[in-house]
Amino acid sequence: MADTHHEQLEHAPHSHVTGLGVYFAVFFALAIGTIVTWYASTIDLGMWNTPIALIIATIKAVLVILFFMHVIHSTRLTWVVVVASFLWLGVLFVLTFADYLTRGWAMK
Amino acid sequence: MSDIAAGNEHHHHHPFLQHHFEDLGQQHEASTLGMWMFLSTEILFFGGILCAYWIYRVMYPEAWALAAHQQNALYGGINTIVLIISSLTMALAVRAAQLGSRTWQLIMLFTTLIFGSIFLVVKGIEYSMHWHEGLFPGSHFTWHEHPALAQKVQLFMCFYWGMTGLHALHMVIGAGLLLWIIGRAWRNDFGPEYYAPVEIMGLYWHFVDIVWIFLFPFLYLIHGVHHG
Amino acid sequence: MMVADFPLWPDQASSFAKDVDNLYIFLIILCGAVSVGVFLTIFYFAIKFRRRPDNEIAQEYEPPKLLEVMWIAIPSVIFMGLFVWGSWLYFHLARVPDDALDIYATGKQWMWKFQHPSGQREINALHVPVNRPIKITMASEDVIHSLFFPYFRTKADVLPNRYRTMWFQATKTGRYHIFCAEYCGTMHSGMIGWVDVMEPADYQKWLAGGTEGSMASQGEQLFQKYACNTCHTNDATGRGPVLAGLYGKDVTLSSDTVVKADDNYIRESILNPQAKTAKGFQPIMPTFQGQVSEDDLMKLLAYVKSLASLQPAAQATTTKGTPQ
Amino acid sequence: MTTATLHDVRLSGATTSRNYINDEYGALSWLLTKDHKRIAILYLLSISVLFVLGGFFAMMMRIELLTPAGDLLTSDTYNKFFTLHGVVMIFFFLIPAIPAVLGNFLLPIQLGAKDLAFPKINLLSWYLYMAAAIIGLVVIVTGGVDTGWTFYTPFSTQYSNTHVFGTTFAAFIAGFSSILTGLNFIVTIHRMRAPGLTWYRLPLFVWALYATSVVMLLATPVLAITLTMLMIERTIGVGFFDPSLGGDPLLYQHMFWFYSHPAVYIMILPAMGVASDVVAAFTRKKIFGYRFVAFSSLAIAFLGFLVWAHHMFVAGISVYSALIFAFLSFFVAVPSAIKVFNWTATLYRASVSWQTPMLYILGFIGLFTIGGVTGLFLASLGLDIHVTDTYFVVAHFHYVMVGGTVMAYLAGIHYWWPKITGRMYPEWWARLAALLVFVGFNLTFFPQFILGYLGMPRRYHAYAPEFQVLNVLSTAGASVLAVGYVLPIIYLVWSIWFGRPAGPNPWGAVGLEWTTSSPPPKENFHETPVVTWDAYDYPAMMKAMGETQNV
Repeated sequence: MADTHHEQLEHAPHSHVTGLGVYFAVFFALAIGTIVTWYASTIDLGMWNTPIALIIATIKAVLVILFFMHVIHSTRLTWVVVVASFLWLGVLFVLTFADYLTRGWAMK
Repeated sequence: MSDIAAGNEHHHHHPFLQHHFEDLGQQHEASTLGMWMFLSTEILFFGGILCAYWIYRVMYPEAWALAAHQQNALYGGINTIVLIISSLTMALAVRAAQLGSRTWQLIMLFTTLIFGSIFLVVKGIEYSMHWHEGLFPGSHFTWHEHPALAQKVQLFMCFYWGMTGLHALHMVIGAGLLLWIIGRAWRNDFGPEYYAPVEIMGLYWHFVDIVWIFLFPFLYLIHGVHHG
Repeated sequence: MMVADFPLWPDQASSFAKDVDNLYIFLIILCGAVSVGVFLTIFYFAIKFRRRPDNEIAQEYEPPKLLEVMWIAIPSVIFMGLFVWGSWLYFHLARVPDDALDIYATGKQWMWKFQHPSGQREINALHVPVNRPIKITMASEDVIHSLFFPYFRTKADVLPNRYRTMWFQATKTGRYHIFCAEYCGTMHSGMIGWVDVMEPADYQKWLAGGTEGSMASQGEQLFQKYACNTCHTNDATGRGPVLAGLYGKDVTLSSDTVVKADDNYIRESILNPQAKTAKGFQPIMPTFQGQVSEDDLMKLLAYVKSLASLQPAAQATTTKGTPQ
Repeated sequence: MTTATLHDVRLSGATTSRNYINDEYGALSWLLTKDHKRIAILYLLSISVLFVLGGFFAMMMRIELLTPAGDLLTSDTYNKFFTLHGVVMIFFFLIPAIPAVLGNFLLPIQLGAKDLAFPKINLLSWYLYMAAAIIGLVVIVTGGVDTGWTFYTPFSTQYSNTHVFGTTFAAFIAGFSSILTGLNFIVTIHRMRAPGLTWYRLPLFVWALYATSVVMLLATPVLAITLTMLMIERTIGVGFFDPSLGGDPLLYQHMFWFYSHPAVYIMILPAMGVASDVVAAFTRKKIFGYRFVAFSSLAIAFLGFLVWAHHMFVAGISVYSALIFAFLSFFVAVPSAIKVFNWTATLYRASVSWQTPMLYILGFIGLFTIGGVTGLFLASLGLDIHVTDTYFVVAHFHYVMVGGTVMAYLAGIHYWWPKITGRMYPEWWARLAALLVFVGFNLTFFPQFILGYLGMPRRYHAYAPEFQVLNVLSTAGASVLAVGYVLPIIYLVWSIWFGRPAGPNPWGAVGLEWTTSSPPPKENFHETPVVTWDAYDYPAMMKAMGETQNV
């Protein structure tokens, strides 16, 4: 009976061992990102200060998720879980802001 | 029909294979998937307070910039680097488990714990400074620099303490889990066949790191202080 | 049992009531028809196809798949219609007519306080003229309340941190319920009152009753009491912006953004003046948070509003003197 | 091929006397169990106690409302009772009821698995539930809470003098329990299905539990953080939603409803799953439009997240965002309508049995339909202004949650009772109870629609005299309903000792749970089943039964 099951799942965890180089490269990218974030906050970039801080933070998070958390080698289901979480978070942000950003609009 | 007992015994049993799983592959898949599900709840947990933070940040940009300016970006920056290092060592600990090296697992897990503790110590120093400066919200809150924005600075400080506090709480829990994992690694529980607990520990630790990656610019580095 | 005391339908006492009732009746007919249709179908099938010895197992029968498409598409179209209808009503209610009579309301645990521009104040009672749009500007002194006029088919939550407005036009004289519809603590169910809808002449007569002067004039007294007039002078020489002709106009802030000087702007500028400082002025005004009650705030607002029709005094006509 | 497998499994299941109940003895063997079936029983016992408690609060409120004056209870007591009724019923009954009892018991069996993916976590979620319930009980005993189950600020943070912290903390812990259940279910459904059990062969109850779990997982953490922020604000006296710091009480409402509206779907989705399984079993027919019904659950789970601010149309949100939320609210009704129409169509040319579970589900479809269409009234913006915060809303959500969820829960309890206990309940008494529940329910809640349109606000301790007749009707209905709820408790307990032994498949239903013995053995099946048939494949099963008789 269990033989049929083996067709669906492999016997041992499919362990993809990431190389040391990748880990260190990611680490340096994160460190540089931190320094750039700090530096960017000290200079006046007009309206771009906030977006740049957000973009760098997002890139750093994506690096950690993909490499340190091995999502890049994970099943499609893991991808779905990760993407869905951020999608739902997006729903919370977008619809809440939909209220706050339109409160000032005048009724014509 | 085959013998009923045969279904349970016709492949070798790893000591950590639980009875209701068919094999370690299924068990590993289930536990990492479970951890990812847990992390998605964590994303929405921190996401909720971040959403509130951003609503007010858009409403009160000057107060937010002014309040973030009160934070010690040097401590925040050092802590960011400390956490990134601990994330690296955590990832290397998982790798050591995958490769079956008990020595490297222990070294890396222990380093992770040390850096996690450094983070908490630095955070504690900051907390103590803010406490003495009167920057804890409530009846003892004191703020003279820009009285008109005092209320909103206090609102910011609610977020500062709330968000970093929840993050620090996660760090403390993580450190506790690390101790447990170190114990198991000491007993040489993990190897190429079975390393799911180390992997899950890693997922948690990296997640906590990611939270800080966002908190650092949000709480310490807001550009745009206009000193009137 | 008194049948007379057993209403099944609330009076229609406002211009809005009929519109709301029409949608309500339409929905009852539509939803009633659909629900009854579903019930009868289920009942009919459940009896006709009941289990019998020759019917131990269902026949293998697949109804046409077109059904699925139909019962997705048809409700969707109906829903769009309902959405448009409901939204039209909502917009109608959100858009306050320009000629509306101003009334100010404050909710506090557990009473409603109303102020008329001419200075009359009432608690848990409100007198309004019939056939005239009434605009209520309201705030709460403590928790969230909700001002509910069931016979006018309208309500709005009353918030502690900003002004909200609602309006109605009563169409029938009489005495109607006022309820608090947002749970607010111990005496929530006692936070009720009556609105008296009167003929305009009667209303005028009622207004003529004793008062301490109009809200605007009381506001003017407060304006002097709090020494606002020290800086907000009639001409451009003061340290604060001229208030004459300000209300309803656009104001450029020191951050170069433009906001409208509406009720909430005035309120915030009193309670938290440096949040939105007008361009060209120093952020020196002290806060009045905790010093001015909601009632007094409304009087000050009424005063500022009363200045809306005035023109600011020309700049060069007065000597640049010291503020008084 | 199909029939042979089914045939074999049926036989192998029928031949044991050892089961999960008599496998081990002693209180500890229950309190430390990791068996999903025993944990389901623990949940069944605990939620039943809390249901009775919540019902007590409801009954006291209904008695108080017999007269317009507030004469039986003081207003503070009344306020505490409606708050506790809401808190207990929502967090401690409706949310865990179907998933944690029926889902826990049946999900692994319907999947052909030995247990949930994480048995220890499953036990942990029951302990968390109990911890939350005990904190809740301590709150009740030491004075209660009076904020309403919605805990709106600034009332809850700055004005209430009751145990807000304890109650929100209890809800927070209960949320943890619910998250862990949802997580366990999703992983189990993904990773523990029996060989051959593909997604489209799953019973619709499993689909519904899957959708429910997604909502539990993604909505509950936002409640957790919201309540955490509320607790912090209440503790230190200032905080996130505090108007005096520039905070916005409406932000609390946004965050609260981001959870609490989807929470409605946590309550109703599993009920819909029960309805699908019961309709199939008592019509001996495949559910019409299986895939539509399956995906409508997922559609509800997703759309349910996009509509929360329809609770706030008069609260002061922007007119434009109200439009967005109203528009989306109408469309969350579409997948629910799909389900109702598909259940109805399934009855066509079916073999309808009028046994108790089916009676409850017929009632469920009717009451849920009324609950659903009155939701359209509330989604219509201009009309919502009048009826929101009145008894119209109270009636609407009781039609959905009591007429819907509780009816389906009772249907499921009766349907699976023979499987859970190995005994049949007394059919005649059960039909009587189902009838009483249906009649009592309608008498209780239908008058409240009229009351609401007349303008009677919610949460009113005393009310205007002209509302009395309808309130008396409602209270009369509530007493009928109470009898209808007490009856099953009595005869179900009775049946554990005196009921007729049920046998593995008393209904002649298909599904893996009916292939194993009643009660099931400790690991559910004596060997891992292999599934080669579709969900609700009655013709195949009947053929197999015919062959059994021929042997």
